Amino acid sequence: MSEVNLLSTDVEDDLRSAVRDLLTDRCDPTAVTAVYDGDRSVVGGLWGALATELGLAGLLVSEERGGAGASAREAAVVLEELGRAVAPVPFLTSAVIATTVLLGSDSELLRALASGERTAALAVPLSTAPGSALPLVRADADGRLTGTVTSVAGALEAHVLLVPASTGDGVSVYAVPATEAALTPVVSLDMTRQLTDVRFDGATGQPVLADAEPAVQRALAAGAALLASEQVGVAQWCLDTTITYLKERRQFGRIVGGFQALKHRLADLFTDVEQASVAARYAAATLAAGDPDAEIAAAVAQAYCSDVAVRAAEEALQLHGGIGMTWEHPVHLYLKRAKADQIALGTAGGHRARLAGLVDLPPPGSAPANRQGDRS
Amino acid sequence: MSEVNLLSTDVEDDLRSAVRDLLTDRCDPTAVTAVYDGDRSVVGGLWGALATELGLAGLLVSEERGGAGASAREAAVVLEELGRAVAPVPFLTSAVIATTVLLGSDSELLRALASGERTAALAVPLSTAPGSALPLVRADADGRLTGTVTSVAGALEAHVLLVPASTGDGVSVYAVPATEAALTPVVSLDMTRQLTDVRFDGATGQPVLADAEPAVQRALAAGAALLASEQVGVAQWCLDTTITYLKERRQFGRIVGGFQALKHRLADLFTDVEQASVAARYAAATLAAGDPDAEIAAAVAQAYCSDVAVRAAEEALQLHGGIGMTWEHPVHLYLKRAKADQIALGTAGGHRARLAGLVDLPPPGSAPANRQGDRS
Amino acid sequence: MSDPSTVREELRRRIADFLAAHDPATTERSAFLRARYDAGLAWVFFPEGHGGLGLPRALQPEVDRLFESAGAPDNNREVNGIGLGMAAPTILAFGTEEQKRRFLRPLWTGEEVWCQLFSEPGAGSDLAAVATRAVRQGETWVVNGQKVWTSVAHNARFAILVARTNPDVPKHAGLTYFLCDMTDPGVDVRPLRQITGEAEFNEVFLTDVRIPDTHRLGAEGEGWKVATATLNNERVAIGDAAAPREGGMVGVVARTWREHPERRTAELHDRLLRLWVDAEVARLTGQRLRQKLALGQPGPAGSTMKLTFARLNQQLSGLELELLGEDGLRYSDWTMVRPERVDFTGRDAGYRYLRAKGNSIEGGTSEILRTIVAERVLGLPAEPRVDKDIPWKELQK
Amino acid sequence: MSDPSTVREELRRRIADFLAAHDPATTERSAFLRARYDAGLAWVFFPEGHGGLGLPRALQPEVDRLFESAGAPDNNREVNGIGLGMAAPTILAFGTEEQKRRFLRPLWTGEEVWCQLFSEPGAGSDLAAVATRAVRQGETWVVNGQKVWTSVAHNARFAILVARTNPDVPKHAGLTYFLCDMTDPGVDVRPLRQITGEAEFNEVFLTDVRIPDTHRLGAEGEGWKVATATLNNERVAIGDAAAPREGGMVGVVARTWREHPERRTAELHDRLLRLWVDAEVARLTGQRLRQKLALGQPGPAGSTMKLTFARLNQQLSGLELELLGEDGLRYSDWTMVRPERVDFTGRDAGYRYLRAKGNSIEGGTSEILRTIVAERVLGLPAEPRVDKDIPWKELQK
Repeated sequence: MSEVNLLSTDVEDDLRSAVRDLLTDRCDPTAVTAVYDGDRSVVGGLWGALATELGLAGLLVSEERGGAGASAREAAVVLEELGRAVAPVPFLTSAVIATTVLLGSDSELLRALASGERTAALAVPLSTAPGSALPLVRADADGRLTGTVTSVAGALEAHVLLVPASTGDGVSVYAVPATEAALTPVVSLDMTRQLTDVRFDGATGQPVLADAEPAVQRALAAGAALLASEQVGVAQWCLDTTITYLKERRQFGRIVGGFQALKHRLADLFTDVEQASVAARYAAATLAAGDPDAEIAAAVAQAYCSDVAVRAAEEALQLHGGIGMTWEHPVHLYLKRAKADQIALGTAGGHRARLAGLVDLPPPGSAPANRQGDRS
Repeated sequence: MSEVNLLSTDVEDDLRSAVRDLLTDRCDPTAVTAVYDGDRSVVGGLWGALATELGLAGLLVSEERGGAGASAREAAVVLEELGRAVAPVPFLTSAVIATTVLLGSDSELLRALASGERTAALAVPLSTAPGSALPLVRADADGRLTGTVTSVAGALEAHVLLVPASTGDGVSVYAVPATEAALTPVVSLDMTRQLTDVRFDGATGQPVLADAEPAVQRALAAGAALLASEQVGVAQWCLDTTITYLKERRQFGRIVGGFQALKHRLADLFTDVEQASVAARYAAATLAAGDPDAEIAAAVAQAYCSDVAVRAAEEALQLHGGIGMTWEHPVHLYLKRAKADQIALGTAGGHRARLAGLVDLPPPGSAPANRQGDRS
Repeated sequence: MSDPSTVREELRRRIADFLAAHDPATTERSAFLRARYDAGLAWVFFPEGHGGLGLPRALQPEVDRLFESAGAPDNNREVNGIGLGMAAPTILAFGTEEQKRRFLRPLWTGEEVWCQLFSEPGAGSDLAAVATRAVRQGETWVVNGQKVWTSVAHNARFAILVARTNPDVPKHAGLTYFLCDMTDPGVDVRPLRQITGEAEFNEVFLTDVRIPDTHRLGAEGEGWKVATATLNNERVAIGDAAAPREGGMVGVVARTWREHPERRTAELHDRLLRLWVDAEVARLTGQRLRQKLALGQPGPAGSTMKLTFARLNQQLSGLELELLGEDGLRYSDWTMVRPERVDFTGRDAGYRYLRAKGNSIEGGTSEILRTIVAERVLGLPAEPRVDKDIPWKELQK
Repeated sequence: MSDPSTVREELRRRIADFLAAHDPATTERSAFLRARYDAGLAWVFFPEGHGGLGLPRALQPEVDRLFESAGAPDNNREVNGIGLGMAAPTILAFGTEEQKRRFLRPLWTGEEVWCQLFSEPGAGSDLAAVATRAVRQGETWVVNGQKVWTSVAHNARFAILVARTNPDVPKHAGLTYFLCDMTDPGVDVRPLRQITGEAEFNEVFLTDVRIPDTHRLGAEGEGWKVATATLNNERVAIGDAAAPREGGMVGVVARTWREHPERRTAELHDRLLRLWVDAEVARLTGQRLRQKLALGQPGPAGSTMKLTFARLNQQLSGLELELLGEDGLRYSDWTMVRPERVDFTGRDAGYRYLRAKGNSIEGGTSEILRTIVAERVLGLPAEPRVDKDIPWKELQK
């Protein structure tokens, strides 16, 4: 637990501006709303621009392997901006989670991901928390996979699925072309990160990593740590937009933002969003530094930020009044993202329970349970 | 779960007025505050007046046995008023809990309690929740008791202690003159219900009830159900007093009660206090009627009312500002009572956990645990 | 006044006689309902001649039960809630004899469904800010403006409408209340899609809609008073029957909990128990309110119950999604459809979560309700008003 | 400006030289402190001649660490917090050369302790409402009034005081700021007992207290401006050192949790974890604030941190009592005593619970802080003010 830098560096500020500018241009709320009606035309071009024009696909990949050689700090900045725009792009699923799975491998696929030429998704349900059991498909001796994985995020945008599979000799990750799997798009609560049910009927995969459980768990942990930054972006948009609206809206002859009950709620929300941004930054900074506190930092960030994002979105809707309930106003996009993010990669309650073990605050009755565990 | 009357009857309204008038006359906040400095002069006269002048000591005792033949509904009304005045009297401990222990016995002591001639206390810690294990002293064959019970409420005012003791042949309740026990007054968070540590060194007791566990549990359950009404009284005083204060206090040239953030908080508190009064009344009414829903009603009332009382007292202090932090203003008496009441007879969390079993909302992992239980 | 039990006895006899004369099994639906209205057995607390017998309101639930158990046709109550609950008592209180005769009977029978044209984009919580203009041309009013959040507008024959007839006086003084024919060619009803994907409500655009002066309800400039009466009726509209334990949203979540032991966590357990307790206490509060109303003692609980209901629905549905975990990430259908009614218990958890967000906005936001409780119940000072004495047209919008 | 690292180097050398010349082990306490002040090593960010060297504030923590690790005597910092944190910067900013020379040195050395006479029974959150009157008689002001919530008044030699010198102008315009000698015969300090049983604070009654005009700080009528500067210093007064994880109240409760496995419940577990997370996030927020301050970028987090700190202390101490169960019903001692300082971690849980209630009142209520955050940070409209332009004497009190 060293004192890490919790402020933005100049490089990070530049990256933030570049991403924000691009999203302002190419990620119009109307186009994002259209994905709910099946019009996903915004997705491809936007992701292409982010992945290759800005080079974000390879942010976490070393320069030797064709990436930008940046760290989790920069990925966090990107995710904050993507959250702020509820951008329907597979950055988290491909450039963070799938990429992290491959970082320790010698797979050539990593280079393709880094360049943005290809996009990948880890075939686990989006709700999978780090440290929990992975749903596994079976791989036979010829590398043919059989099984189903439900609610996979990023699969719709992926060329390649990274599939954790039991080989009889442990867990390996197989790279499977998306065309080899039966993909059933799921009507999702958050259509800006639409899920897919994935079925493998003897699909041929290429093994890219053996003894892969630690790598997959590391990827999920990185995903959870960085998801907090996306949640901060969602929360900040909600807060900023609500304040802007309440400074304009008049009722009873007064600026609605001048009603004290709302002022106090917004002050509290501001406090929480500010704090969430620190928690998320600390998680990213410790992850980037390989700090031993990274695991606690990630659990804290998830436990804190996912509820703040939901509350910010719920407050935004309420304080917009009727207009917030309409399809036309983008606040619902944020509410749906925030609520889905709360479940993604473990709920806040789940992360608190994990934290209990990390900081020696055991649950009731846990002492005997541990002793039983020692015996087995 | 029948439809019980949740409104006040005329008889109940009359009782309320009589108790309130007496408390207004004889239970001055300054005198109550003095008990914190060891001046308990207010206690004896006040309890005497309530117990005998108004006949409240025997409220729950049938007329044949010298009581008023009233029910838990009337006791609830009394407790609301006592809570509203943080009256330092042993009504709950003697006239409700100790009396209920004896209702099924043929002890002559009941008649003495009903007349107000004597006062009793059940020798268990105030924090004992209904359904939990009783701390037992040992009784030898001659009825001589040995052991210690800590944090007993009402013992200081009691002539007689009702002591659950293990006889080797189950649990019996012994009546022990207070003079036979070594009483050590405890500096208590709530000095208006001061606790006592009670030690028995071979004290001679008279057995008043054999196989007494059910009677003791019934008494604790009645105590918990009716404590909710005391908590409602505490909460109502806090709400009323705060509103009155905020209608007078000016800051920034405005009536402080006109600031919208406070108005909204008070509206929420009012809502909760209103609802608490219904929950407490339902618990009392079902207890009075022997309704099968009484146990659920008591758990609901405790789970709800004890937290509302604490919140009402905390809000009252906060909204009084600095004056609320002073010894001189009575709000601290209510805060201390509310917080102690939250722990008394089981915490809100404890009552929720008990409720889970009553309404089939089992905790995680409970199904396997039950199965193990079946095997043993 | 006669003895209450005699009144009740007499009423039961009347109903029995009516049912004997009009067998629900064989009488045509409309004929039955019209006859029931004419017999004064529609809303018995309305005056004679207008579907009632001038009896106490407390007798109505039994009347409805008796008709229902005899298999009598219902009067389209679910679709015509605004007509029955809000338009009818307002017409009764403020209408001319002619208006009562024309409108109440087909309203009650459900042959004419009503909607409410009150809210506007700029007049939500602040209803007195309506900008829809009605300009008098002889015996006709010409109305132009836009209304929102209008339920059943696409099925409605008439609407209650508040419009500004005089912009030169302060905002509350320049309003007039009308009964608007929704078949007028200037009325354009468009679905208003909500965050659930559906369009439960409508926007209504009024372009040169012509309303005869005979359809004005109350005097010119008296619209605020009449509208307030309408809205008070809305708040009184609490169900007559005792709610069962675990009714509504809490029951759905409790069922999910029971059916999915594998999804239970300690944290969700305590949150669920807290909400269960809150819901049970709210249920009992409703029960007490009904007991009070039966004695003619309306308490303040009506306003607070809506606050509690909204909070509970929102917290319960939010918890349910977390409890469902992976399944909570899935939704039923985003297709834009026009549902007949809100269905909290029959649809998926995601729908409940989203739809419940409206509970603290529709029919008075929770913020407005808290202010009302603080001012009218607790007697705290009113909000500073800057718009009371300024002519409407000079107000900053 | 010189290169920062050179400055730091030079400063370290100065301190080493000073310590070589004044061995803390052998130099008399007061002599050491006075010499340190005269060497400009007291508060190095103060100007030369007033205990400083005109260096950046960020260098002070290292100076203090170096002196402390050399075993130098401390300057009574715990008792004289108001003097050091609030009076000193205000005297520096608004004082005459004569005032700075007279007051700053004994203030810094701790030989003269200061207190603050601002709050009154009728002027808590609304400081500009102070009613204590100061009337000029030649070169002297005669002061009458009552102040409350004055800590260390019974040990203080001087006070900073705000009093009303002109009741005929609006409230903010009629105030003047004074330096009050607490040994004046008209000053009556009485303990103010709190809900904990103790008297940590005082009431101070001022009866014909005579203050020479040379002890006026700032111009007549400028008291509001000077007092605002003082209070801004209060809000900046955040510790310089990084707080450790589980520092303060959360550590106490975590320890209780660890030491009492038999008292754990699932409900308390999740509540504790939530508060642990909140406390950790607050700690990190403080860390970021310090990093910003070190770069000269004060952010809004100062105001919000006090809000969070108060809430956390209150919720944690409330939970602790529930966790303690029976033991939570017991208290240490109600005897009226006069503690030297607030001790949250060394005393019993009941004390913590009660004392923490003051955290959201003292030094600006949480309500006032929320309003400040909403207006100054978020830019939302100010509260309607009715007392800005009316002469003080005509205001309704």
